[in-house]
Amino acid sequence: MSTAVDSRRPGGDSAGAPRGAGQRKSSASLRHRLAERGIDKSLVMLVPAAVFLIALFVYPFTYGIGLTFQPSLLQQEKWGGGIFANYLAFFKDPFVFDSIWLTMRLALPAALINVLASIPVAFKLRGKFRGKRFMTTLLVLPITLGTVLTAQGLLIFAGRQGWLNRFLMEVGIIDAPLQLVNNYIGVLFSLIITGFPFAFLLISSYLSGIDPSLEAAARTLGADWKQRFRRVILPLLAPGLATTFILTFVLAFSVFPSARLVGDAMGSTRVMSLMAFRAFGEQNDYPMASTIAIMMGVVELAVIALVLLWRSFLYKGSTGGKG
Amino acid sequence: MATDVIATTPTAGPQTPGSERARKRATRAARSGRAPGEKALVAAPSTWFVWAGMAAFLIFLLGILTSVIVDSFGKSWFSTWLPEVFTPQWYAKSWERFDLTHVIGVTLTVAVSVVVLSVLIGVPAAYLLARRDFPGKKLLSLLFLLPILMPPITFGIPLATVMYNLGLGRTIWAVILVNLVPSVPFVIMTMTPFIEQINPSIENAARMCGASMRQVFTRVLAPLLIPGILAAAILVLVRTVGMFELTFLVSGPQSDTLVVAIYRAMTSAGGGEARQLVSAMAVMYTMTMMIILVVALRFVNPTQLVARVKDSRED
Amino acid sequence: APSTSSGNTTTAPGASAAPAGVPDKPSAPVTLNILDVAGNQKLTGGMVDAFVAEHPDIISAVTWESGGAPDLVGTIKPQVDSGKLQIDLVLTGTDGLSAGIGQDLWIPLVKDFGDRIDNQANYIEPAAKMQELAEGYGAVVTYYPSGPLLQYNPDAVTDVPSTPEELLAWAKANPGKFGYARPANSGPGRTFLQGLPYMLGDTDPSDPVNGWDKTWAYLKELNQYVDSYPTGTGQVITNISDGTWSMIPTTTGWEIEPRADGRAPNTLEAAAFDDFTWVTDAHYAVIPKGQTDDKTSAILLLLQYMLTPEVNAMAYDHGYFYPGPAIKGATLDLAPQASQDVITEFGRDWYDALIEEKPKATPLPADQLVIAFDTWDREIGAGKY
Amino acid sequence: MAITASAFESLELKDVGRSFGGHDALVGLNLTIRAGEFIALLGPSGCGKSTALNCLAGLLPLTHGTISIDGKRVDTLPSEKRGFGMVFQNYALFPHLSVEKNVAFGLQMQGTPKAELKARVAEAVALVKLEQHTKKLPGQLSGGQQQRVAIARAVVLQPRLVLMDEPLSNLDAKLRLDMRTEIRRLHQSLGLTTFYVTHDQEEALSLADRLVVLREGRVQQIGTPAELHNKPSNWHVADFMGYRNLIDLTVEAVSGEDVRVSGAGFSLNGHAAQQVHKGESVRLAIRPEDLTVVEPGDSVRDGNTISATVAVVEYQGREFAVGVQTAEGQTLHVRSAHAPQIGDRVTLTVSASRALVYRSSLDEDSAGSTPELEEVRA
Amino acid sequence: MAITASAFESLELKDVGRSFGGHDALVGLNLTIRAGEFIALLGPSGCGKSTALNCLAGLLPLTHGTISIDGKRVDTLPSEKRGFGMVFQNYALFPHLSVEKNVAFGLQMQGTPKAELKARVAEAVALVKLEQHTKKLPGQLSGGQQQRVAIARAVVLQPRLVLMDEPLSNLDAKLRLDMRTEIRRLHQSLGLTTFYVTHDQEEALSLADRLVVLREGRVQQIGTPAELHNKPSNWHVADFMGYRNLIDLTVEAVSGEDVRVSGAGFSLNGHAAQQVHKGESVRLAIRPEDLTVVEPGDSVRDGNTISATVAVVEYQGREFAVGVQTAEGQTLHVRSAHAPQIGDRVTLTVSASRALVYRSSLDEDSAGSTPELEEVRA
Ligand SMILES: Nc1ncnc2c1ncn2[C@@H]1O[C@H](COP(=O)(O)OP(=O)(O)OP(=O)(O)O)[C@@H](O)[C@H]1O
Ligand SMILES: Nc1ncnc2c1ncn2[C@@H]1O[C@H](COP(=O)(O)OP(=O)(O)OP(=O)(O)O)[C@@H](O)[C@H]1O
Ligand SMILES: NCCCCNCCCN
Ligand SMILES: [Mg+2]
Ligand SMILES: [Mg+2]
Repeated sequence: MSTAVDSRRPGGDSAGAPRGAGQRKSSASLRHRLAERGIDKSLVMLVPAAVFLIALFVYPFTYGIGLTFQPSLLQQEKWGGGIFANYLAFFKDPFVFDSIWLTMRLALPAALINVLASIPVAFKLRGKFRGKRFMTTLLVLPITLGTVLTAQGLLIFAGRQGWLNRFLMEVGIIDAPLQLVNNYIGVLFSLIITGFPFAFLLISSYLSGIDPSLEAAARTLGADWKQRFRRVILPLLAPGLATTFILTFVLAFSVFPSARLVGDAMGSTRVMSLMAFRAFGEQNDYPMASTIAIMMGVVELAVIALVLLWRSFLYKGSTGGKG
Repeated sequence: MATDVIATTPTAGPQTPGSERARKRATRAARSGRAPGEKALVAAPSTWFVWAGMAAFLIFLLGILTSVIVDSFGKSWFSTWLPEVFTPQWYAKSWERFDLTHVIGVTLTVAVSVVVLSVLIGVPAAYLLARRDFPGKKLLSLLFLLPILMPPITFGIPLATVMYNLGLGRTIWAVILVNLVPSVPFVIMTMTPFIEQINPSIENAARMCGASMRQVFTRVLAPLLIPGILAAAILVLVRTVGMFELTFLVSGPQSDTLVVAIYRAMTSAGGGEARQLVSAMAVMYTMTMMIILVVALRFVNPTQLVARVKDSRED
Repeated sequence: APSTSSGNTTTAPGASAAPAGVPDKPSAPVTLNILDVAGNQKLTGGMVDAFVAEHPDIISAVTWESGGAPDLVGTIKPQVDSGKLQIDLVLTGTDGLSAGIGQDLWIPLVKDFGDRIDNQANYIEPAAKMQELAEGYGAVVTYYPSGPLLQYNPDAVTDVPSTPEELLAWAKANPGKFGYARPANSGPGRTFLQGLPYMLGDTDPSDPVNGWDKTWAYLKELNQYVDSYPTGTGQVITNISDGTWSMIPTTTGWEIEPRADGRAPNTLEAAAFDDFTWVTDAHYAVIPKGQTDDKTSAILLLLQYMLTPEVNAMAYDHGYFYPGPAIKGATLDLAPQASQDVITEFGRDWYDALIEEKPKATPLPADQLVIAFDTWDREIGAGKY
Repeated sequence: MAITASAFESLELKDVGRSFGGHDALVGLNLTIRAGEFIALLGPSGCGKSTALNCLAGLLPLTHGTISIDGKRVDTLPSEKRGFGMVFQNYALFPHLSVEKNVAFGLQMQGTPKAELKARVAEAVALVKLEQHTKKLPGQLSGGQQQRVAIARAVVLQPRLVLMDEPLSNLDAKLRLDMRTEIRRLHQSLGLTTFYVTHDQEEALSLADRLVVLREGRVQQIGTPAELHNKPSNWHVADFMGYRNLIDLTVEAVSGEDVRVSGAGFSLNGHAAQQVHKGESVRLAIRPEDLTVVEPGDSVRDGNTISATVAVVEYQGREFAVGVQTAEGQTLHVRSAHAPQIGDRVTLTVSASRALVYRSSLDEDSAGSTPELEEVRA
Repeated sequence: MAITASAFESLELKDVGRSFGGHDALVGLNLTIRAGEFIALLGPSGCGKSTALNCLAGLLPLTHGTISIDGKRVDTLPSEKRGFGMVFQNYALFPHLSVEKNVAFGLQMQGTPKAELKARVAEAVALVKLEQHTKKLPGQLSGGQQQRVAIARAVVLQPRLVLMDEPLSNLDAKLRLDMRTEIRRLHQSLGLTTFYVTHDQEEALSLADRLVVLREGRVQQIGTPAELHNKPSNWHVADFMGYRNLIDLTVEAVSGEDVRVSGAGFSLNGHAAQQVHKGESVRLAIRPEDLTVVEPGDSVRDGNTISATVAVVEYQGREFAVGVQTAEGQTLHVRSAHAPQIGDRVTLTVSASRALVYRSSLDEDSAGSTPELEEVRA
């Protein structure tokens, strides 16, 4: 029965099958080889998205980069450096350059607070209990407020004469109203209010991705909750925390309306996006606006790269759970 | 830890096995979904801290929300707990003053167009990215990620400049186009796990039944992807209605969406509008968003609002 | 579309440069689409309506659009360049006016048609000065002397400052109780800024770079006692109203209108510095290039009409631009009854004398103003952290 | 320090029950486990096996009953204090820890000194023959290797009781067989008391000292493998124990435990495994290997013959599994030493003692002590 | 219109191969399938079974070779044009379509007229006995029922060839047995040509007319179940066919096909399944059921005896599976009719014809033409 067995490696010798072999190699196998590489008609489905991406993202972006090398006469006069005048202006003008630090000063703590505060909350809301959906919905509510309403609300609620200060004074915790808006704190608050739900939801989903039987296993091995957290959950959650940090950092880093509305727009919350918009909308200096905007992207990506680098040292395989 | 446990499980001595008390306690523990002995651990001060923190956060939220609502109904609210007069007039006024019929019309037109376009563009791309390997895939995936990772201002400003150069500045077209930039990648991100959830062998099965690629798409994939498309659509809707930066950079009075209209009302140079007018508008905005969100949460897992789903819907 | 090149003086293709072709009266009634980037509709809306009611054979209907001054060039330039005007008439402040002049967007109204709007001869003097800023491209329709004035809460401020030095001393004594908004985002803010050089005796009040040494030094010192600079006048009004602040710089309009519409308590008081110069303000009507002869004709008739005392008196409004009229003889008694009532209740009887008595200066030209703002942002705004 | 099981005299489950919001997943489980015993809990999917195991482990709170060891309550202790080891169906290895560190985890929790820890981990790893793989992460191991790690991790703590929840169900056939022997070897050499959950009767029979058969949360039978194999207590257990032929018939005559049943075109002498009455509808249970084709020269057993037509023939190595159909359309599973042709007419026979007659209903039989008759489920 | 298989004379795979970026998943598969045949492709996980099946189905492009039916190339056709039916391991039912519509899907794709479609669907559904469930969605069916739907969906198209990829591996033990019989019945009654992939040798033996055993992408043996069961071509196939005892020994003497081998503390007479030479290291393969405990009164077969100690005893229903260890530490799997005690010393015997001697290396044997000796894997 086993006459047909021929287990030779089919590599070079096609001596045994001369008929049609050449044809096959040229016709079918080209199609097969292309298909093998993933190239076939169905790639057409990618075309709209690719066109869109190139037209609305890549092109404007490159155009924007190009613009940065066409500084206005004013910038050239002021900073010299020919086509690099905008960059000189960016780096040499502390009024502009300091906005990097001012942005970081907001975005880093905001992202950190959002991530750190989300961990215990996500933990408490893990598992099933009555009212969980309600709780979750409440925590997600700020998404509906939007930055502008949050700003308006903060100004009214946390202003000098707002309910918060009134209450604290009434109760006797403070004598004079606290300055909570139109400054750094106001913007930080608003970043936490709008960023926390995102961080919370993300971390919840990462947490639910950790197979509960791992914790059960740790329990049967005698680990108490602290040990379970530190030795099992945390290491598995860490990559998710890094991702969450990145995403909330991105949100906080691009802070714009609240920096103007509840912040100190030219002072302590003179963030990069405000500076970019100031150049764009108030000074009509598009090349400088692009320069600031591009530098903003560069700085942000640098931070992300650092976090990703850190993350690459962590365990990042499957966490056993769903998906 | 040990002392905690002992403190709250005083079983050893007087307990007769199977006594009514023991059973009750077991039942109670069971009802609260906890394993025996867990109680002690949960009552730790950290729990207190967490609940207190959450409460503070919620109070803050509630404070912000009610202040705005009260303000939108108030008149002459200066240095008192509540306004002197309550009136609904600000709603009528702001409706008229800012031509909200138009603004809301624009907002809906923009949102619906963005949803439809980004789904049409994004879903096929998501399918290919999820299922297939082809040269340049990594680069393309990275490119699709960038608009979500970058600050909107970073690409928004060059994009807006291009829009103005093309003469699209301040048109509703520009608003729709710029909003597509983060929306298409977002549809791709949202759809990817839904597509991955569909076992490829279902597609293979359809092909083995003689279905062509197009039939596989229309007869098998499309119906199976409906929940994902719905999720993506709602999420894009929420994000587009809420998108401030990009819209703001290219919109004008005739193409402002609601968020931008509010911002302009708060900052307009010709004289900032009455705060109550802004509050009234903001309340209308929040109500709209809440309705969308509540609808959204019926169809999608809350975590999808921010990230790609990992798990199928809970329930 | 915004472009970085300025001073583009090429004439747009469809522009009708021949004033000769403009008839005395449109061949058929026209409709007008008016763009208001200065909040001017409040003041002149009634005038336009009245004209339409009286002369339906000239203008059959009017639609209004509003927007921000920074958007003006972006809106109009493409229309002028392409010769397809959707905006027929623009009402703007000095900022939009000069941005449009820089981009060569406006018809040289006065040069070409000065004879048809000869009511311009009746401008009150400071309004006439404001008209000069228009370089012939626009017509002043409303005017107000603006400020700087002070508004304060009489419960908190007993010794009302009468000089900038006293104001500084008061702010020092009451840190965090005096404040103003970022000038780039606020009328009273910029009025205060431009008014200081006159009061402090700076060398050249029209040169913010070299002539404002005392002003910048003053603002820097004042800065130590100001807790924040909001990015809009609205927040300033809120702050003075709810007691967060006790004193703010203001203008006539900003002082009256918020009290009149209930946004600020009527208990607030106003005061003027002993010695100051009004930094005046005005709104202009401009016609984009490429306008049809019929519409130009209709607009000229409209403007001529608006500049009659009886009509221009409508600019009293609710005190928004107090007094508002730019024309001699447009007295309060000619204004609508509602205006008279509001002004009687919320106006200050001493304003008119003050307006009469104090010198008036025109504001900085737009490019100088941008420089002043930039300097303020850097030297004052950014100093706050 | 050799790995040995910590000892106890007996572990007693008394009336243990668990319900999920009104639905009883486990009802009145009474069982005494003696030290060193290997107990298998057997039943179809959803019958409450994992529930029972998790209750025992302390991962699920009880809603009824008590668990005690040598008379001392343990159900009030949290899992981490019970000193039980557990092997999970999906292994539940810590994916971020190497094999070594997975195994060391429990010892570290106990604060075992470093030197001892190292020695014991090495011993446990050697026990499951994974010395080559100590530094690998679980993701780098095959299913069988992962399962071994899970076992080593559980036994290194010398637990009083090892719980295993379908530990082999994710493995392929050959590996399953090997790991089964491995588990049996470990149990026998370490004397581990083991509580083993499975839905595979072969696995349960081959591994356990005693089997507990569950159906819908209720115990159906407890006994040794031979007892269950030969004398299932009801047709459900019989079905589970490989009595593939379950035929609905009617009782013609009863004489002590000898019963004559008929229907489906034949009548047979059988053995009453439950008390039945004349005229009652009953279910006859016969193993395929007890129902044989009468070859020429073979004798008919106990006068039992059934005529049928061959429908399916399967080769099984030493013999053939044959599917036949009676004239009335009843399908029967049969063994034959030779391959019959499809369509052949054959005569089958079975000895009366291997034709077990059960009541059709699965109520608690009269031997059961609780008269909860109203709680019967179809 | 009764469901019957479309016919062809023969389907020929010639030198079919598939590699994934340099890694050969399938190499030089040559096979001729005759109409109506049931071919099983058997091998351990990762050996290339699914690859072969998917190449045949057209779901994977080939990297080598051709597939033709009655001399006509089919490998250049897309899957949907090949007219094959396929049953997937995870069923791959369309979850949004009812049973009926799942089955009808393929007919709709062909544009079958409504009346005929209805009739054929009804017939296919009846064939797999799901008449009661036509309106249900797949999610509402049990695993076995889903598998039946998958089969009905494949056969309703009267495919020239039905491909099945481990169709039973997701089912539990009992159901697997039932479905196996079902598949055999369908094949036998419809005359479907079937290509069946499995890693379960029992399944393959019981179902197939011919088996193809794969290892690392290469065919090891092709033959009937009996051939494979009794005469595996190398020790790897033997291992797979249930020869659980694989013992490394040395050849002492060769006389034709009779060989004497020794090592591990004993020496035995065996049968050379491959050509071996004196002094060569070989691997002896014995099935557990051929290696029996010598009970008092039993005779020793062919002079073969091995002494060992009982280490593990597993109950298996009719007999006991016993793990024993020789003094040298060699573990052996043995069958015994009675349960020995752990620690008992026993004597084992095996007939020489059932003790197969293989070369240790798995190279192509001398019948093969290429001397790729360097490619040996342990
Ligand atoms: N957390 C839970 N909430 C509600 N019902 C549950 C829960 N866990 C299990 N059940 C139910 O209890 C019953 C028993 O479940 P259990 O997991 O113990 O079954 P099992 O015998 O282990 O099944 P399998 O062999 O499929 O693992 C099932 O009907 C199941 O649906
Ligand atoms: N898409 C792929 N890319 C790379 N390698 C692959 C791919 N598919 C299969 N392989 C490799 O080809 C070999 C054969 O895989 P295949 O799936 O055919 O095995 P199998 O015999 O079906 O195994 P199983 O019993 O686990 O299903 C394996 O080594 C596998 O890792
Ligand atoms: N461009 C000058 C605008 C002046 C606005 N006047 C004050 C209005 C107060 N509501
Ligand atoms: Mg289970
Ligand atoms: Mg496979």
